[in-house]
Amino acid sequence: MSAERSKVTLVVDGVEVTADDGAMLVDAAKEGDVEIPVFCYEPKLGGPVGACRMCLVEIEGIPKLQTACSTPVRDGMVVYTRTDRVIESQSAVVEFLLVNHPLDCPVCDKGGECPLQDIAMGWGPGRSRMTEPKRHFRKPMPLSPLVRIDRERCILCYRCVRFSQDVAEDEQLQLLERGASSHVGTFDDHPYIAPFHGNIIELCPVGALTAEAYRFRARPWDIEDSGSVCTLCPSQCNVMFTVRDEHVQRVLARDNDDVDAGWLCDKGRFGFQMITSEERIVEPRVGGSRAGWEAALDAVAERLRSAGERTAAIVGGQTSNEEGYLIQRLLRGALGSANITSVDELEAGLARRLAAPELGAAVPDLDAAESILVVGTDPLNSIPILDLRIRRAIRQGRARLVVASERPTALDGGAEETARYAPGDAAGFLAALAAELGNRRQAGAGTPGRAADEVPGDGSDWAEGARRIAGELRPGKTVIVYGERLGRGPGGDSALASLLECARALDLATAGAGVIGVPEGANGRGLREVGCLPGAGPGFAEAPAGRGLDRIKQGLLDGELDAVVLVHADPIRNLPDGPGWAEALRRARTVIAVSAFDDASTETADIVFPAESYAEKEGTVTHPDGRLQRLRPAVPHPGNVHPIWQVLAELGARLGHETGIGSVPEAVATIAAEVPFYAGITPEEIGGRGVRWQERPAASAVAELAAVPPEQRTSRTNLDRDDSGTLTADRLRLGTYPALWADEITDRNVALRFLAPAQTVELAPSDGERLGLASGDEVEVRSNGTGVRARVALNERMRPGAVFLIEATAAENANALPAELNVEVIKP
Amino acid sequence: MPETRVLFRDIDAPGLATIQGYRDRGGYGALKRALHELEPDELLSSLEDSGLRGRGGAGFSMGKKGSFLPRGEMEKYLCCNADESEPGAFKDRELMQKNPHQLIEGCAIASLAVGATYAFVFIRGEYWEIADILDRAVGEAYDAGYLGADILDTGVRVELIVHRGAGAYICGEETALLDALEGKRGNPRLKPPFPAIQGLYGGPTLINNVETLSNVPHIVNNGADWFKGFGSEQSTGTKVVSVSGCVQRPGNYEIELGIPSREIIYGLAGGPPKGRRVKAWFPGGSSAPVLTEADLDLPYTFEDLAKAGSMLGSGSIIVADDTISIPELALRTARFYHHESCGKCTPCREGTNWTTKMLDRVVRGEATPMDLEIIAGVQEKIIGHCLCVLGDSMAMPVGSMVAKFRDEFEATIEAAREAGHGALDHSPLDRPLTTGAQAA
Amino acid sequence: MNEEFPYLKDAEEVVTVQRGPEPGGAKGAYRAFGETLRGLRTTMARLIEGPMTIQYPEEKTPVYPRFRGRHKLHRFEDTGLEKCVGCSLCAAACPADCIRVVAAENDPDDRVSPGERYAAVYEINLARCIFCGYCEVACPFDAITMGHEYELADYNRGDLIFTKEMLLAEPVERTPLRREGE
Amino acid sequence: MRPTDELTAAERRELIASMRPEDAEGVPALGELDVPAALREQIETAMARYPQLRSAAIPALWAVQRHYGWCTPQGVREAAAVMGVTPAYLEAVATFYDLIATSPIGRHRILVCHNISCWMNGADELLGAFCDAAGADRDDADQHGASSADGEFFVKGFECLGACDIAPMASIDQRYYGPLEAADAVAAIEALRDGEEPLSDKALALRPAAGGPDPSATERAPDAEGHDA
Repeated sequence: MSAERSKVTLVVDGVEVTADDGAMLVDAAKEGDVEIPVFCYEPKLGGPVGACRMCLVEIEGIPKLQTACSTPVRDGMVVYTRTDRVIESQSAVVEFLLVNHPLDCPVCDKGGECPLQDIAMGWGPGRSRMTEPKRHFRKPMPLSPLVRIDRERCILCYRCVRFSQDVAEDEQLQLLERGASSHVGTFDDHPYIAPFHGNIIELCPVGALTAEAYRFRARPWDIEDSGSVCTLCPSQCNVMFTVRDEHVQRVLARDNDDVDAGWLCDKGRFGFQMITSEERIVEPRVGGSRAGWEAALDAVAERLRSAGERTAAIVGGQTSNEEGYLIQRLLRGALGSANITSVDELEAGLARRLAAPELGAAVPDLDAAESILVVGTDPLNSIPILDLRIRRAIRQGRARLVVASERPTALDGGAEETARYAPGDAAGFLAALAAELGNRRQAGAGTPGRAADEVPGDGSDWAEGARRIAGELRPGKTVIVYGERLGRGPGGDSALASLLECARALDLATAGAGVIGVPEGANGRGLREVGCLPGAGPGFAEAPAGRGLDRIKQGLLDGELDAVVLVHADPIRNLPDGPGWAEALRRARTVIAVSAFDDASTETADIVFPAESYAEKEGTVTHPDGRLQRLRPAVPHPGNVHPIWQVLAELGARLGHETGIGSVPEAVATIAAEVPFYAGITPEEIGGRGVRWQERPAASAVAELAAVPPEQRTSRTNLDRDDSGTLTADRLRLGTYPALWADEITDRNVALRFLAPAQTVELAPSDGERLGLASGDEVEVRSNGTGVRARVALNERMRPGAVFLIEATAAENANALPAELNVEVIKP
Repeated sequence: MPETRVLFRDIDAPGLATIQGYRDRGGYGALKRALHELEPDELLSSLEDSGLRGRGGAGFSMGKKGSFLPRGEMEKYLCCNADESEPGAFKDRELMQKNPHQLIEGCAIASLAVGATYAFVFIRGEYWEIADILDRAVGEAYDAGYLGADILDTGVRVELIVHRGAGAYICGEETALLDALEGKRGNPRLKPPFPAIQGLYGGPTLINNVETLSNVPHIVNNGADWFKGFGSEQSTGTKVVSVSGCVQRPGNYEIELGIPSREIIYGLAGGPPKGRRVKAWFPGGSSAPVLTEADLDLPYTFEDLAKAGSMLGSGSIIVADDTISIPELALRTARFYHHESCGKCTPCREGTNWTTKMLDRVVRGEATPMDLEIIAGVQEKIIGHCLCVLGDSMAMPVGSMVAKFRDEFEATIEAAREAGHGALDHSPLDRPLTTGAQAA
Repeated sequence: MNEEFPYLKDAEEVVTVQRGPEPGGAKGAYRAFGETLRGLRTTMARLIEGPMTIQYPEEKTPVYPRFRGRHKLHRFEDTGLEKCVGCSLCAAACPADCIRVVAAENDPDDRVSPGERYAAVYEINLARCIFCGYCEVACPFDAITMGHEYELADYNRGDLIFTKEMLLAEPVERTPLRREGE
Repeated sequence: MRPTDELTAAERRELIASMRPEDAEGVPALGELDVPAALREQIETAMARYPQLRSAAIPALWAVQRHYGWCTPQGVREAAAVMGVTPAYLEAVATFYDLIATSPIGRHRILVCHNISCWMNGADELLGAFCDAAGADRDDADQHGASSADGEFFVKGFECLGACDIAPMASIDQRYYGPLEAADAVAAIEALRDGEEPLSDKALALRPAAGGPDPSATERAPDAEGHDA
């Protein structure tokens, strides 16, 4: 956290105002309740541009009027915002802005919430002397399938263009032409499609950029705003639902600099249509036919009672802490089963150590870090908002970024160094990095490490990358953003243990430094902390060892398990070895699914409960950096949907395990009582902005966790297999990755469907050449007799010998391939 | 009164544009002197002492501007503004065309003075053939060791790059020039920070006009006092004045500042064709408020013209004689700025557009005298409200024309209305703007 | 000294009232019954005139021009397009919150209103409406006006929610006729 | 086209349906474009000259224009690939500047200055003469420039070209000529048609300084001695 800024005192319109030193006048004036109108000023976009000229004010001692948006305050400054000169300049600017504005407010979507309307009413001359014809553009044109552009309304404030240029850095949206013919556009009329482009709608101070989905849906006086948290991905951005007639019509960002810095990705912004989808499951089903709640609950209770400890549960990322807590309690308490896990399962000891409060970095720590290491994840795909955050940190010139990953990431361009290891080799690479960092620490900074000999595997390859990466990392001032999927698979534990060693070698247990794990599920961290982890109960308490994902699958296949409960989880689509899961679920005696939509897994389910959508849910979730956030219901439940916590509590009661939980606050209180580091937390304390448990006094309760002695590096590495660090030319090793738009959210939202990617196989150009493949070729990726069809994309930043497929696509899912590293790419 | 040629000395001598011709006349002596005999600070202070004021339009002391650059290790830059685009100005063109080495030497010395390793000459794209000349001369200078990584074996590095613009008047504005040089759209930047502190690529940058930099070798050679011997007390040195419009001998004349304006227009440039009189004249390019025949006896200095409510600017005189319609002149002036406005800030973008449309109506006879009020009012609303001076550059001359020639405006409106041809022909400006997006 | 009123000291305090001569005979009778007769004349005159009752609902009195009755939505006479663009300003202005507008986008090939937007749903709950006329004032396109229709009673609350089609159409004859024997 | 032309619902649906995520123009991959070697070399040379590569944007656009005659979308895309920026970025730069053409133009570029000084000296007539001679539309030429039907000429009324001393003047294929008369326009067009150097007697390069070749007053300049020494 930065130090308190010093204060200065100035006089605005005769009122003495105290403001932060270096603050811009327009912000400082607010302290004195003086509003200075602005259009182009938006601190989220970076420095001021002074283009709209709306904020001109008079400053004593300066003959010319100055733009308040770009003038930093000084002590003793005397400012006037309502003198005749200033009023004249304001009315002049408004008059000029309206010269070419169509003034079609009644048909404009922005009408009623339009800064131009407000400022024209508040500061404008009230009439226009303009009698000439206005400029005309064809209108309103789709800028993308999600955004419409009406260039006639544009006042050329540059906000959208600056967003594209300076925030998302995609540089697709530009100002074209010059002077009075300037307009916002793209190259050669190509659509502007980028993961964050929806933000320009919210940035636009007029109705020039409007959302296709919200077009003419409501006026500000028709709607109610309801603040909550988006749980479509681990970013957990703070959102504001616009609700009309009990339907979510729009999602806006609810600025929370500690979480999202005021931005939303397009998935969060446009992914609300599924809430009102016709396809939603709105009634419980037993054996494929609709049933009442009583009948369904009875059926479930009966089956679970008979399955008893031979029950397992898999919890998906959209599950709230309360639901997670109750499902683990149902299993552990009512059924005596320890087989509870989430899609983000980690080995319990590692989970404990990774959750140590002093090791955890907060999202704002990225802003001040001197170096950032992104390892084993592509934030754009897995936690999009962090991608913007990291870009901003680099842009502001403080942080140096290094990326170590299997697959090229969207951040590579801004990275000082990138290291690419082969799919499945994360453990080896991290071990090399840990060794390198350890050596550097011992030798003192600056000495080149001599770790090569000690590194297992083919050291030359990993060690070189590790050396480059390590050279950029600043001890004590680094934030590591790692993908928790590093912990998957045979070498997973070893990879995370090495990561912990890296953190130790870098002294990351200090303020402003640390690690942020990127889970697969939106609430991956929270679910672990409330006990959805085999081998650890709420608060990582010691608990009887249970089965993890792989062993649950195996147990179902072997008949050792009878029942499985899937909460917001679709293992067939989303987990590796989808066919294995399909078989396992088919063989299971009882499958109980809680899901909002029908999917491959609910098809196998005997009993299906309708799930709430995130806009209907009440409860808490935990951000990957430990921030507890509140979900508040914005719309009522459709049809016969009941809150899942209620269903779970009721089930527990029917199975003879009374929880005493009758409301969400009671559930929160129960969790707070059981999880030591959540102690005393209440929904009120969490409030609208959330609270990081690491920053609460109760966090000391986990000091113990951190003190757990480092475990021996587990022997379960992949190194005992014949794959070593170097890839040979004749073998291709398969990696899979979660693409941003390859999930059920994209499929369920009509507006987003066009983004769903077709399966693509990425190859290094050298491999493509060797195999005679060019970009766009249709091929089959085969492994052990199973194949996935895909289109070839050659990527220069790929590591030779590796191929990548997208996970969880609607068709030709990479998860349909058996868990096998080596594949063939064949032209059919 | 005759010319006083310093920059223009031997201007048409054959071979002056070659390095040999330039050296034969003592060229690059100043650079040697600056390298071997003077410290950068001495160079700067002698420039400051000479009273050399920027010849690009603003008239700010060059030495002082140079002294604003922070000292230190950071990369510094020199930009020579050769984006001469103001209607009426063409002096830099002739200087570069006929004596390119004088400029190159000036750039090299100025780079030494401020410690810049990169010097850029930003030349407007229309001056393609001039840029070719300059490129050739730069090549010669590199070959002769006056530029490069190790100039004249002193270990000092000065690189000079001729950067051709692509046609935008606004790039003559110093911060817009920097954006254009950085490969962006040439939009002016917000000041502060001033280029001297944070300019090209974020580094301290000295920006000077071609004529200013061409003066530098002479000052180094002859000293500040010699330079002060020319001109008036506050406007020292000689000045190349471009005279054009309704005069018999249009062209560049190098004069000492302080001579009466009439001397320039009538004496040097020959005045308007026989039988005509001067009706209005721009004393400093099209952005200067116009003066009338009554102002012809003003001494041609920065300060006297400022007192008369106009400015010397780049030193470009445009003369309009009594055959010229002032409303049409105003329209041409406004149309230029309308075309050249970058569109970044509101008052300039909309104001120039609106003014042009209104003046167009005046000329077509579709206006009423009340529209003149609006035209005048709009100019007032532009002045002082823009990001850079382009908006003011239209508002000041147009405003001055409406103020000083109001009768003529009214008469034009009346005459056109009586002739009844007003409403018939449509202005091409009414046409909707077409864009790529519309074609889809 | 006043002779008539000796107790009054000063004659100036006396106001002398000039009266005519006392009437008698026919004049006296007229004085006694004149007004009554005049009243009777009026009565008699009405007697022969026939009944004055306005046979509402068969007959109606005209209302004042600025009477605010049931709302009307308007179309452009030349194009037949609806004037309403669905801007919802009426709903914003409505103090009784009785107007609901749901807008939609026009298809230029099949226009409902000029411009981009039209009202897909336009409902006024007349059971709630207080006939203040603010909607009329708020409308930027003069698309809604208050008409002179005031017969709005109905048997069902739900029937008092007027849809766009009803508001666009001329008011229906809603005169409830008595059935035989009522 | 109606001024505020709108799309019908069907057209709009069609347009939206035609937008694919892969149509968004990010930084083009160099490997997937067949950039002409000469063009690539020119752009890379320009990139190497500057301390920061983006400074090469205008030189790159000039190079594209030289290569293709105007900045074709394909050319801009190629330049973007070489420079590692988005084509939209280059398009934004290209459309800002008057001399970079983003739509097809005639082979010979004739810019006729019609700003104040030239206008006073008959630029409008000169522009008309060029248009007539080349067969270009006069009104368009005055506004955005007009090309002749045969694609040989592009005539444009230009704001000040910085040669008021030779008013009225024109820039023909990047060279200045003036002062010109209507007859010169015809001669110039003919010469260009024949593949000859136009108006060689009126080239700016030949023009001496206004004050005459023999300056009468240099005595007071002591640097004369310095130079002579």
